[in-house]
Amino acid sequence: MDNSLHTFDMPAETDIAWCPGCGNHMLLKAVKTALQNLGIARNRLVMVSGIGQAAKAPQYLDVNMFNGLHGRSLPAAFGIKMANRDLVVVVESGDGDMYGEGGNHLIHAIRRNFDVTVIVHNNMVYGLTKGQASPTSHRNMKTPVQTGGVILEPFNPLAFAIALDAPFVARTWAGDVRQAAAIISEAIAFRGFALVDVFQPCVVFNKLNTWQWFREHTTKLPDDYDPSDKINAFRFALQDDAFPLGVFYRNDSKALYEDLAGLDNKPLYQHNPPDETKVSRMIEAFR
Amino acid sequence: MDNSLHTFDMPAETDIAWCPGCGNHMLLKAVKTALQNLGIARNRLVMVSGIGQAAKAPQYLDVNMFNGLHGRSLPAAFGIKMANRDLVVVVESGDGDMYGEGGNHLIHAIRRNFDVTVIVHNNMVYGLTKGQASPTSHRNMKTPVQTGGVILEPFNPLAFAIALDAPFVARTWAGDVRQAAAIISEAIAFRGFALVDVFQPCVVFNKLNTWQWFREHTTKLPDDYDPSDKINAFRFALQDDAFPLGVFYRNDSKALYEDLAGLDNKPLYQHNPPDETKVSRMIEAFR
Amino acid sequence: MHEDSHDLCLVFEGEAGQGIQTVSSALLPILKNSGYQVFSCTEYMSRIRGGSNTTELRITGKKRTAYSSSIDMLFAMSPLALERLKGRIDDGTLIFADREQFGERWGTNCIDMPLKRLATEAGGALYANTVIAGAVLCMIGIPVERFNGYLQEKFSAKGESVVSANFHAAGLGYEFTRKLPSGFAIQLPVPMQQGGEERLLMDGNAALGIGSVLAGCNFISSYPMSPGTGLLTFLAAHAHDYGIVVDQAEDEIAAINAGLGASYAGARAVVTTSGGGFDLMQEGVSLAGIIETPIVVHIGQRPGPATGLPTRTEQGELALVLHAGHGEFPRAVFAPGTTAEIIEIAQIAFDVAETYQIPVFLLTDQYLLDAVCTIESGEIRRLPIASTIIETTDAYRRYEFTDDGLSPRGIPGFGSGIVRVDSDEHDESGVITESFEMRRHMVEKRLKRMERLRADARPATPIGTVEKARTILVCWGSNRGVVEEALEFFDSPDMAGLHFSQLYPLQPKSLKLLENRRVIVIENNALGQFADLLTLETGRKIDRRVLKATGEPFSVEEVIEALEEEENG
Amino acid sequence: MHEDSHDLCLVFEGEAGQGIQTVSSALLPILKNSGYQVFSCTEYMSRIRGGSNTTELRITGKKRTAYSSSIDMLFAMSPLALERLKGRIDDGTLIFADREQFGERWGTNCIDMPLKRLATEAGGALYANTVIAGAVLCMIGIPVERFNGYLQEKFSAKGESVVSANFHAAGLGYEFTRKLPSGFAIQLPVPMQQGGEERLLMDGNAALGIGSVLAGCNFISSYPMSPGTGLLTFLAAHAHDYGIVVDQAEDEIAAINAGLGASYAGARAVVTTSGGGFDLMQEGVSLAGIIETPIVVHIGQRPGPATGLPTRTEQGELALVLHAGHGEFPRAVFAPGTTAEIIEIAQIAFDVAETYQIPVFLLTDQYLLDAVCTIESGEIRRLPIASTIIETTDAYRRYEFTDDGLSPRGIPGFGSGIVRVDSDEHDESGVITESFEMRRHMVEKRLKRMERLRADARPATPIGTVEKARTILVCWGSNRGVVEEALEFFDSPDMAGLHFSQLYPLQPKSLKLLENRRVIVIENNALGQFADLLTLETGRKIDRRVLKATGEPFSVEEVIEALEEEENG
Ligand SMILES: Cc1ncc(C[n+]2csc(CCOP(=O)(O)OP(=O)(O)O)c2C)c(N)n1
Ligand SMILES: Cc1ncc(C[n+]2csc(CCOP(=O)(O)OP(=O)(O)O)c2C)c(N)n1
Ligand code: SF4
Ligand code: SF4
Ligand SMILES: [Mg+2]
Ligand SMILES: [Mg+2]
Repeated sequence: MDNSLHTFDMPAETDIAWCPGCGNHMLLKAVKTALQNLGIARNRLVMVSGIGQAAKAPQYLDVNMFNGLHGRSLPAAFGIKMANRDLVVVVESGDGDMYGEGGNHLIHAIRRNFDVTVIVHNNMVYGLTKGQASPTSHRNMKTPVQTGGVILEPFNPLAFAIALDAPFVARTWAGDVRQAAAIISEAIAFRGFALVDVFQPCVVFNKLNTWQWFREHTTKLPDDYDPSDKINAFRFALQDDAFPLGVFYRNDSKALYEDLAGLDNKPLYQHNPPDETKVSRMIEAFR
Repeated sequence: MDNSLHTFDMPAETDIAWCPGCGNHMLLKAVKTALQNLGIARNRLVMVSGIGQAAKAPQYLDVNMFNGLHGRSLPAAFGIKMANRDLVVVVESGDGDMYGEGGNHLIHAIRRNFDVTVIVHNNMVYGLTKGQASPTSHRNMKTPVQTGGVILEPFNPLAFAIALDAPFVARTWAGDVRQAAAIISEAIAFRGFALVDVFQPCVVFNKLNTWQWFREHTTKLPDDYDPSDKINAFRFALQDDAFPLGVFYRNDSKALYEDLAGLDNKPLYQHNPPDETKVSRMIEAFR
Repeated sequence: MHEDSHDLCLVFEGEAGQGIQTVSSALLPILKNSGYQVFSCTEYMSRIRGGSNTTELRITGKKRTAYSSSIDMLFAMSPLALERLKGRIDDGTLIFADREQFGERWGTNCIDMPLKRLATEAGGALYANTVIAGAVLCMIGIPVERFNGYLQEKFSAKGESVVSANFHAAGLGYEFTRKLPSGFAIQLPVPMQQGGEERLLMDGNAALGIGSVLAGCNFISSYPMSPGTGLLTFLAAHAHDYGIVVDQAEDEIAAINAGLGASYAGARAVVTTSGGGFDLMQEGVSLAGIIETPIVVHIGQRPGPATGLPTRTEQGELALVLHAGHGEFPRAVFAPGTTAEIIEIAQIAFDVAETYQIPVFLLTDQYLLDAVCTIESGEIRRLPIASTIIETTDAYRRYEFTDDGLSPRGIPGFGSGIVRVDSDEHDESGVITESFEMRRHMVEKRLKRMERLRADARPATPIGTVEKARTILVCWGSNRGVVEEALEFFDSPDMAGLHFSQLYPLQPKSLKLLENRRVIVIENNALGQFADLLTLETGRKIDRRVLKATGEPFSVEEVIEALEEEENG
Repeated sequence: MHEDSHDLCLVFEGEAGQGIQTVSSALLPILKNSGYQVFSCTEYMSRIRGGSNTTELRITGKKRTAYSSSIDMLFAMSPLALERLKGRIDDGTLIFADREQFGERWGTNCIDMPLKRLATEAGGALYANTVIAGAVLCMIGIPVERFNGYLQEKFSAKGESVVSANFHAAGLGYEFTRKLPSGFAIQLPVPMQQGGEERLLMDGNAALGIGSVLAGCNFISSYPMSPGTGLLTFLAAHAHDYGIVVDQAEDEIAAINAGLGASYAGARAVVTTSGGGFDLMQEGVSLAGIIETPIVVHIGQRPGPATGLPTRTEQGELALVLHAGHGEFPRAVFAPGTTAEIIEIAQIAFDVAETYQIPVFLLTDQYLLDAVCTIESGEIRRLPIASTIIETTDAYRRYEFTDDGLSPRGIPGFGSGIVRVDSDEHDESGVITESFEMRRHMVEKRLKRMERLRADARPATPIGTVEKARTILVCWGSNRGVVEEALEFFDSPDMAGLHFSQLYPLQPKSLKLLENRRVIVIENNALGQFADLLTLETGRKIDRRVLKATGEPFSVEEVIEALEEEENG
């Protein structure tokens, strides 16, 4: 199989467990398009995910997959990258998975700045577990647990990532597959930690943030927007009357973890058994 | 015992496990002073902590104490406050405890905005476990694990908290007990989530950020500083040539979780057993 | 089971989102009010739309609370139905389905029911489930009018047109069925009885919620995870009425630590989760162990490892909870077997946690939580609530040594004393210590509580005449229903059953009953975890383990088969 | 022990930060090079400065690796010493201390050593430990000159003045002691031997690190936690030389998930922690179970529950690891008993993880990790490294069914195939499934690997002549040394020992050895966790449990006492 000309399509009979009308279908298309555009060899790509509707995405791409635990995609992705920096590592996750259960890993994965792309399907709800509030749920949304409506302000992933100095922070939405594909391509091509938060309608459990709502409440970043200005990026990230879409922040000069750590280009599986002379020297030190 | 005129001193024979010269001693003094100033009744106060040198602080105050798990002080504090909102809840924690192991809880405790004060003894190192890097360790610090020196940029708790819309964000340091006591008093008196990051020299394991270093690398916020301006607070939080001390951000109008959630004034332990009529009604619904 | 004329087993199959659950929800109260005993259980895929789910509805004269695999009538809405259910379909199964959809897979026992057409006629595809309900009523001889009240009540909020479309749909289903050749007609098992109105219809989730409310539970912090979420939503729905603090935590670690904080400050706290979430709680369990703070942990079991089969059933976490949390400390484990027992055991769980100041585990599973059955109001027992909280004095010490290891439980803010709890080894006042001597005493103190805990353990429930039986079929948790029914069917004085609803510590008297008998343990896992526990506690080997770990519950038929194997060799 | 003239036991006591560790570090190589066998173990408080810590140093003719409680010579630097050690001091104990500090607590066997004055004379308080070392050399008859080489090497970097101050300090200590009344003089146990230079001095942490390096370990992600941190720092120190990726994770959950990610991608991965941190890893363990990905988990045990006694020792996590992680899947548990065995077992642990594609647990404890002893270079075995990684083809399926349940292990990027692993139940190609049939096969496949794993389990090590003994003293992990020494001392053909370094699965042949004997299990916990495991695996009760959970290791004396009780009743 020529792995570099791959469409990433699963066999036709693959049963896609997402609901009809769900934003995830569009997002899957955007991801496939981005991967095809970039011409990444199938066997060099690893899709990593946690658990949730969003996190099923790698199941629908014909690539290497690590579908791990709810909330834990980032540490797994980190381990994979460290074991073989030649692999292209892309994480797909939900807002609950990444900003709820996985919050601590997000903080520290951003700090590490290893080369990974994190696509968060942000439907502002826990889809797979049937409609409880997620960290990004908006005020007053009623759910079976938040019976009186959500009382917390939504978590702002962009402001958060910018504060943590993530070098690539973007937002797009499932209603614009072209933009989404373009931003995801850019994110994957970016060397370093890239966060792409994607607004994604959940047609079953989120009756507040519908396709229509997203169309009405999103806007573009200004034409003359300068993504290298961090304070300004922070300011735009706080904007919540109309949510801007696009690349909020981009810093191409942040050092990569792999480089700072002096990570070998040779994957770990190719390492030879420890050298006898070195071993003797190590042991001799205890004489 | 008249609980309101309490000095919070432990019996004289109490063995304080901190090293001589450690910043924690000063910080303990600052906390005691703040508590005395506020005249909080001893039995209404609960000190909550995780594990670490910093987290031993409640052991040296004669008050109610919940000395829980490493990294988990905030959820415990939240549970305590929810069970009895009449209690004054103060968390003392270390930089590893709060920003490392406890990172996810910090995100979500800030989002909840319940009435709690969080004092982080930030010595930029893991003290109790003997000197590994913490999230706030500075670049190039050598440790037994970071043998080539720390390669990550330090975590910035202030920028982080401001991005998460914490309504009270301050920094002080152990070298200025008066300022520290004043800021801690203000934080405890504040209604809502108050984060006080305190620079604290660790004289044993942190040879980089010494008493001297802190003196030289800290400054005051400008006299005309307006803590209500969030973008500006963010800007100052990013400043790292000289680290400003003071209250960076303060927002008195953010709604309190206890109020939004309609939390009863009556502590849970005073609740009566469920009312027979209500119970019958609940059960009848299944007829 | 189909051999039993007092028993009718209907199965509704369809995609997630097609509303098969609505069919049984509609039929259950009508059947109950008509005097029948009903039992219903569901199995569903981990998806929100599509796939193939089923709900089984058993209509019985005598009370049954067990899954039966053979099907009398199947109403199939998705094309996957026949393939997925082939193992459960036999000559006696009448299949209602839209012939168009099924094509070649059509068989002689299939009735071509033009569901799509009828639903469209009534007003749209979403009325298909009401059409089916109408058909069922006709098949079992209940006048369609009884349905109208239910439909009126349920849909009046949506407007008169929705109500009348539902009436219409029900009528169409009823009429369609009435016109079938008479050979198909099925009579209801026994004549209708009176008194159905007195009964309740309840699933395991509600029972667990009610039990918790009755126990005075006033704090829950949890993170959603199937099938543990039901308790969280039940308590959320009743939070206002009972002053329950409900917190959706950011993760399971937060959940249990919040629960312990609340409990320390005087709440009666519970957390709910499933195996994976529980793994994350274990350090918190260990904390509960050393700070001697009550907490009830509900684990709705589902097949593992890891994510496993999120919506399926298993009894795979017994060994886990027996040893959960590092270090050594006392605990108790409960696993109720029926809906009514859930209500009782939930109260006992809170009481034991409070009395012994320990973590208490309540094990259920997807099957038990989702199963609905009739229960008599009289079966709901309300136990007295004992609070062990005392008002402290200046001299208060949280871990005062006492004869039985139980220290009076003070909480902050109630009394003049101070209350210190510490995850480090500590002295009587809760202050950190490094004394080996104090350590020895504290280990002893903590473990000493096991003695009374064990002596007070709940005895196993005999099924049949245990004293005379040569073979004992031991079960725990949700297997009570199938074992009861299978033993009753089997009806041999040689065989009896023993159901454990407290798994740890085990009541010594109940263990005695196993002596000198052949012991078979049946459990819904692959290794025989309770069998292992029995070996450990009795020092004897278990003669046979009947195990299943496919993600499905045991059926009555399977248990009977296992019993037959006993007889044949 | 002090009755044994071939054996001298010195104890150095002082506050954290006073450098008592330096005393033993200085003496150990001199003694070793002089031909003695040495064993040293430490106990310390959870603090960085102050308190009272001790290091024991045993000088023996024959190799000993066991803690002895009786003390021949005590060098006490902190005022807490006499109080804390009173249980270990008897008439035979010679105590060196500064009289000023001890005041009333002075006794007849105390020698007033003006430590402060001598140290000040040499150059300052920090030379006190060198003064002590000088004194020790004199007491045991080793010329002080042998010390100078060590001091030169150690302190040359700090400048000539530091070196000469140390010479001075050593000389002062030596001289002080030389002038003591001759009655105090102590002879070294046996005449000096040759060959000491060939021996190594190593602690458990280093042994574990060396074993891991030999095993080809090339990835560690961990979060600091005593006493698990030593492996992390060892590998960090050697990362550059061996191309090991070392990651300090943000928490233990990240650590194990990173380890699994790395292992999935072809690394030989390990994580290290202690009980509390391990609790947080359990969901990851379960993930390893279902994705069949190798991982070695080292747990340095310490007393729990929760934070417990962070710097003390216990064997309290066996039951925990046996059942860690929800759901059912195979695993192996190892617990080496000596420094040399750690090196071997570490290699086996990686090999078993890799071969069977399972999580493997390596249990050690604070006592074993911190203990230093002489080992012969020949004792260090290097085992062959077998990688099970294959190059994939287009048709590759990660979970292909095979006879023994083991599927060929592909990794992403090596070969043309793709490698899918899924925490959900999956089919042979790793894709999520909801098929009950596939579930059944996968459960079977995963568990089938236990068969070979059990057959290949490492046999227990006999201590003495097991075949003829009527009583078997069973131990595991770090208790090997005390049991060996106690049995040797006791020297009865009726008694023998059996040390298990693989705890799960248990080698059936080793279990057979327990049949028809009186079995005593000794373990460093309160409940007898290994005794329970033996009951479970053999269906027999354990005759006696010798337990200790104070935070201290067993001493040889305690084990002898337990053996004597056997004889007397
Ligand atoms: C440890 C753990 N806790 C909880 C769950 C249950 N769970 C599965 S998915 C999910 C939330 C999914 O929400 P999100 O990440 O937003 O994804 P979505 O389904 O909305 O795409 C939860 C709580 C789990 N699988 N594991
Ligand atoms: C779950 C868990 N992981 C690790 C530890 C070990 N541990 C104790 S304190 C500590 C770090 C302390 O650092 P910090 O919070 O900065 O406090 P400091 O000692 O510097 O004041 C660690 C890693 C633990 N007790 N529990
Ligand atoms: S539940 Fe919501 S997020 Fe999940 S597949 Fe359906 S529409 Fe999409
Ligand atoms: S180790 Fe550092 S932080 Fe800890 S007490 Fe000593 S000086 Fe303070
Ligand atoms: Mg979501
Ligand atoms: Mg610190």
